Amino acid sequence: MNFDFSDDQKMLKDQARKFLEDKCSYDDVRTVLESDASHHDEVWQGLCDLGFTGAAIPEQYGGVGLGALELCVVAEELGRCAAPVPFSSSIYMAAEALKIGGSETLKQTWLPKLASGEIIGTLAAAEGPAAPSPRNIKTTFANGKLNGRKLPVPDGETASVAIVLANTGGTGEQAVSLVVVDLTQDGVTRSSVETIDPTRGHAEINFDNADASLLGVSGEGWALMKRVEAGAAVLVAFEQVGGTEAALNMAKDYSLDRYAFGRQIGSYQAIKHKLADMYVKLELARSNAYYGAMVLAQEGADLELAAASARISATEAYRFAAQECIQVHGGIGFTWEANPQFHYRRSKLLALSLGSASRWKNRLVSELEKSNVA
Amino acid sequence: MNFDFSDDQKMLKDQARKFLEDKCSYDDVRTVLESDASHHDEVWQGLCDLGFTGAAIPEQYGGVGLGALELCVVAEELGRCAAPVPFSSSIYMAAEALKIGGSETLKQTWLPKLASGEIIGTLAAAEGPAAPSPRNIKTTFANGKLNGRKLPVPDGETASVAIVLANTGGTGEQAVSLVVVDLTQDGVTRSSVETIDPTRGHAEINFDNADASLLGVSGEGWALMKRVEAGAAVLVAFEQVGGTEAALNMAKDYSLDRYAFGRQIGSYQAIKHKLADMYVKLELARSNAYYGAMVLAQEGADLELAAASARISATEAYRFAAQECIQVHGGIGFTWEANPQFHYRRSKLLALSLGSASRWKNRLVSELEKSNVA
Amino acid sequence: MDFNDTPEEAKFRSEVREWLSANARQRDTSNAKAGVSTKSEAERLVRAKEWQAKKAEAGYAAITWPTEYGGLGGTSIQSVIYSQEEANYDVPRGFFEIGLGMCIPTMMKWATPEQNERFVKPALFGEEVWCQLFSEPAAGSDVAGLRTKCERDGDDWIINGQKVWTSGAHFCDYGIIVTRSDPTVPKHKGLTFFFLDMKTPGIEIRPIKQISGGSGFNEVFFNDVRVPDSQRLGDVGEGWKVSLTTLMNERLAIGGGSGVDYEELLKLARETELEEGPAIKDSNVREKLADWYVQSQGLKYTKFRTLTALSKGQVPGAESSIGKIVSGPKMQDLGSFAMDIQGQGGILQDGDESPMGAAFQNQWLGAAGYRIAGGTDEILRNIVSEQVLGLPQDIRVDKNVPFNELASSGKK
Amino acid sequence: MDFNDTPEEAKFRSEVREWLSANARQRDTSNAKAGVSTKSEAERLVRAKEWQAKKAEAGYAAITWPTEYGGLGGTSIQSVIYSQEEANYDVPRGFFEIGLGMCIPTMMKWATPEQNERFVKPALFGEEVWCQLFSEPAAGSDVAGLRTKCERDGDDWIINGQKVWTSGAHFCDYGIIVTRSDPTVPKHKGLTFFFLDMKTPGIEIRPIKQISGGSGFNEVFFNDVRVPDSQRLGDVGEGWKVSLTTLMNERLAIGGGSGVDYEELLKLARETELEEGPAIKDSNVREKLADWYVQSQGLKYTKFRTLTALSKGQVPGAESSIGKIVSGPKMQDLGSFAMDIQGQGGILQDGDESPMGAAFQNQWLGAAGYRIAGGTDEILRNIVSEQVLGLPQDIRVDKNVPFNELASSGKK
Repeated sequence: MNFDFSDDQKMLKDQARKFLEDKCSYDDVRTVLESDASHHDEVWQGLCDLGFTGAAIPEQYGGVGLGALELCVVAEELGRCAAPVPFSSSIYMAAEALKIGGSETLKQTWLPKLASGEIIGTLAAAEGPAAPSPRNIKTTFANGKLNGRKLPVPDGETASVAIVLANTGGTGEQAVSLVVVDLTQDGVTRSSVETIDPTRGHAEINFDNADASLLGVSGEGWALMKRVEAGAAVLVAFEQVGGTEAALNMAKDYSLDRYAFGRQIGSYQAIKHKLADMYVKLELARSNAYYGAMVLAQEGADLELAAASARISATEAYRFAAQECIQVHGGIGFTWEANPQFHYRRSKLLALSLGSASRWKNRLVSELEKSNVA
Repeated sequence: MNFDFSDDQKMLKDQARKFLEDKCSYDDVRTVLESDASHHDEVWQGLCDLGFTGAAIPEQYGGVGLGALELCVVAEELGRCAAPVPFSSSIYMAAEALKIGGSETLKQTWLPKLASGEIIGTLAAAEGPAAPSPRNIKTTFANGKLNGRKLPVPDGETASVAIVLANTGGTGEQAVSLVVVDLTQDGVTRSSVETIDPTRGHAEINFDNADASLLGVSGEGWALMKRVEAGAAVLVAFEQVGGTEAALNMAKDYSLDRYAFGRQIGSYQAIKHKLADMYVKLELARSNAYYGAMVLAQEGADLELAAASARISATEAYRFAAQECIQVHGGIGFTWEANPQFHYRRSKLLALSLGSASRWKNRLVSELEKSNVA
Repeated sequence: MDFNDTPEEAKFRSEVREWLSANARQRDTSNAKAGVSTKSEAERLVRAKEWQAKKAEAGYAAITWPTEYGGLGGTSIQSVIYSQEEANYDVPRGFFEIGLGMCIPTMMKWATPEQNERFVKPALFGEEVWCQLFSEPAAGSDVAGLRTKCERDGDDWIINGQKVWTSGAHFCDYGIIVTRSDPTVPKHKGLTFFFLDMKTPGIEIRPIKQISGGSGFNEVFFNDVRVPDSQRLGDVGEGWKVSLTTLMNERLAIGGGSGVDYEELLKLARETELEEGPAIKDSNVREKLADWYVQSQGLKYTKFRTLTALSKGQVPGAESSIGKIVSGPKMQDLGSFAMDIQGQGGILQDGDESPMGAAFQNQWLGAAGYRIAGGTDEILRNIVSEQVLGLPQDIRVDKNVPFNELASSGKK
Repeated sequence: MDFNDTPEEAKFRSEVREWLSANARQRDTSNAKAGVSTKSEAERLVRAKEWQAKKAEAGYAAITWPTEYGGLGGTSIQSVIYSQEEANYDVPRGFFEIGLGMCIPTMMKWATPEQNERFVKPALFGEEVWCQLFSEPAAGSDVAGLRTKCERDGDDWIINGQKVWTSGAHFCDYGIIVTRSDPTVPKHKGLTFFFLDMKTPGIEIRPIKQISGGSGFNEVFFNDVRVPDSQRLGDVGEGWKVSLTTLMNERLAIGGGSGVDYEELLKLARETELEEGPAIKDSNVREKLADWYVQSQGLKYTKFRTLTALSKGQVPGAESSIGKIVSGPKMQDLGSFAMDIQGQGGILQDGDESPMGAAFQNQWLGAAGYRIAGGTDEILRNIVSEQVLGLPQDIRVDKNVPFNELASSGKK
């Protein structure tokens, strides 16, 4: 039984943690919150320089050639400090989509730049406040041209390339495809949009006869996107696990420091049991995330099931910990000057970034039905 | 604003309470639990003698001619002591169904005997462990003859008359009708079945060409049953409110009496907050039940919505209070000799007696959709 | 059992209606929840003062106060009836609740007749606005743990320290404050209470920005603020007793939860697509809708039970204590769930793009504070369990220990 | 990262497999959860003793014990591997866990070499069965609040009082017991510990019937039970210290939750009709299924993390403490929800009529006890918050007060 990360992977994790502790304190995150910046450029450059962006990209495409497990340990540390960087959109989404579905040409074109951090990538699926599905995608791709509107697109203002979910005219699930678009061309206009987590930039992007090219096979975009989402779900779960642990620790530290009625508030059962519940959810989430990581690294057949489990568990843990971290802080907890807000905002951002928990629960049970486990 | 029961109704309630405190202690309930009896005959006879069974039955059919509000106050007291009597099946279900849908002949035949308690009535819908619906009712009624199997039927062993949901050959919701069956005839065989609450008798009933007659119009049984269920939901909600208050008080008393680590356990926040939550649920349930009672008494148009609200709220309150009453008691709480089990069992029985909370939530939202409230 | 007024109530209600229709403009109910004023706070304050003067003139500004103080000598149910009717009109709100609900009642009980002569009517007529200065950075749920100190200096007291969460401090004329006069005795015994002019030199007011971006509250700093002994309320060291007068009125002054509720969620569910189809067809959405509907109705009819008690001249039962325990988490969960329905787009907090002007997103952010302000979920459960159910207080280690020997942050 | 054995582990596993296949019958996995023995307890005990002897002979009965006591001197992971493999075989279980897991380890630490010489091997070989006598009616979560008293009488002690929740007392040969020797000192300081012969005159054993109808536990009454001082473990007044040896082993001895889980719920949902159609198509059912699946998997992989630590020779982290907190409420809620799916028929508790032999109904009833036995949900959260997160203990009013002056029921 060897259900743990290797010593090398733990060293990588320590390296990420030390860098982020040094360069990405809550004060650093706050500078993004309080400015119009889409992300924290110095932190982002540092992560690129340390090779984290290229960690799971093969050496032939300019990466370090490590695997999913290495991305997982980095993700946990990014989540711990609510890092205001485009890591998830550029790496978990764009680079992974290209790795899985891209032609050799597409890989050669984009992966080296994504690996080095020279450019940022993203994936654009949503078209406003409703769940995207093959039934309702209005953005179209035909004759090499992309038309439509995507909103919200993570890091959409700063990204140079986007994978876009577009209608290509088939029926049912075959109605949609993924296409690759250079965002720096004329047919693309974009503007920043307000979200509940201003520490991560999001944009509205309009495509007006923009040049684009298919990623993978036409009409197989939905299946491909689900595969990309499954991998991203595992990686985001590690961010959520890191965030959960940070929120738990912040709440615990405060409960030991704060006195009411002559006692540390951490001595009251209402607080103690709340923190115990955070811990329980954290441990379940961590265990499910580990399994997701193992299956992702081994490209196991039950990735969909393992990813859904990791995501559902981690979303619930982070929701509860971030929300109740504010509650443990009392009045100071909901002030702008205090730090619990970072995790409250980020927890909800991550909970929705790949679609809601309900969506994933449905996906999970569909897998259970297939697996005929009963 | 006069959102309360009248002084007369409160006097009736006191009368019920005093009788039951005297005759229907937990020890009395236990005699039914530990015997094969279907109910507690002495308590039942007492309730009949005091006129409670006939309270809401018109004088012309041998009742007292009061209304739904009077039944509600009695129901709360029956629920408080988890009374082991066939009140709900005979009165909320059978008598009410006859009042609402019965022909003059049917009313003349059955209501006086139900009012006096000379006989017991019931309603038989379920056909085993699944939700009955017009799609799946297998019991048939044709040419005056009833065939099929009903399970579990409350008080099915001792009842003399049953309202039975049967397939009469229509399509969709029109597939089913309600019929009235004399259970003392040859074509009826019945046997007691084990349930989670042995303080209330349930039976399997088989109909083999039993004589029966339509209640109301053929093909309108589903609508009629839903109307009967709505009224019963309000009345059962009062039983649930009474049970919730009893479980809360039992838990509270124990928490004041029991010491751990030199303190009353009721001084620990884990217990205090649990009891506070019970109280909050109880008050919500009581308020929703009051509104249900008012609408039922006024035969208001939004009975379905009010009844669903009362039922959902009261089911949740009783579930939580009964379950956590055991938890507050610790070890002694799950012994046979202790009393918390009565409410644990009864809370689940009542939660399922008219179909699950999910079923009623669906009904509630269907009403909201109709009412176009948004 | 009905919702009807008694004949007396009906009469009072029609008088109120008549007066309101003659003096105010009816609210545009077609756009109920979106009706947020776009005017500046200063402009709204001017309007509010005018309206308050009009109300006071008519006797409706303090219906239950004795006539000698400018009240109507009326009943609690009359007060409720007035509020119900006023809610249908487009009138300014939100400036006088704390002053008239908490500060002036405290004055009426503890100030001299001359002081009340001077201060009650100007407050009632909206000429002077009052605030309450109790909470401190280290004294939230545990109000009596406050550290702002007062020291005697001749006929005056000198106040130093910091208060926090003071609503409206920046536009208030007067305030009531509780301070520590003696840190060497147990904490409830060393407090002294004053009222003061908010323009007194040495008072500095800074707004507190909340995570929602709004800032209805302030920090108030006291640097050698001089207050005459004549403005002391109650004896030296008896400030806690005076505070209790104020706090007993607090729960009446804090309203129930508002914001988006099941109606808006139902509307959203009808208009929004999940991956599998319309959200309103999804049984999980339906369960949640039903749960929140039932909670809302439960709270509504609980209020009706309270009103019934008032209508009968009784004191309402403890059932009124449950409102905030239910509505705080409900606001948060409902907002969060509505965002879930919107999928990835649920993160948008954009008045144009997000359904209902981002009302769900705003509520989700704001509810994190609503569960804390005016009593945390946890403190409210303590209150219910102790004051309603009669369970014992938690062990108190701070009752008989001199305040300056108590454990506290940085001093354990 | 993988689930594979190390080469050493694989070697040990294959040895175990070989031995098991030679000595036991494989379990019929086609009917896994329904495999409840129909034999009487006495018959099962005879079988269990035979199997225990066989296991002990092979060294597998106490893998981690030193060889001098009949163990294998093996590692914890070997012990786990043996259990994993044994779980595939149809062998008797449930008689020796407490004796070998808690009682004998206490003996090994505190009894004389001669006593261990006399008692350890017979226990290991299943010849003598042991029980643990700690809990009392007034001392549940607060074990040290026990009242059973012992009084010195020459070379003996006389024990009077009552113990409760004693598993297997009726078939045990020996027991360990903690008693109060001095009620005039604080409660942890006046305890004295013994082992005793369960056939000693004055001991009366009565089964406790649970609400589920079963009765695996007993009350044990002590009326002037005479125990020689030579059977005392630890010093007079040091009984709490000895108890801690036993209690530290308790959590290892208590297994995780079993019973019906998401697989059975999935099966039920596929086979059962709701009013609107098949339960498995209902998104609320799907949400619940997913939640419980995720919890089950989370616990499973948490165990794998623990095993990984054991495999590396490390001490497992605190993550193992969460099992019962999660599985207790899950058992109860899942049982309850499965009954809901069955509609009114969900009340049936009938082996023939109810799906899966009424397993959901039985679990719902039993779970009410599972959430209490071996540490309530609330005590387990205390343990996690104090021992894992390092939060302060609750205020203890009972630490420095003589036991007979403590507040208790009927004496406040």
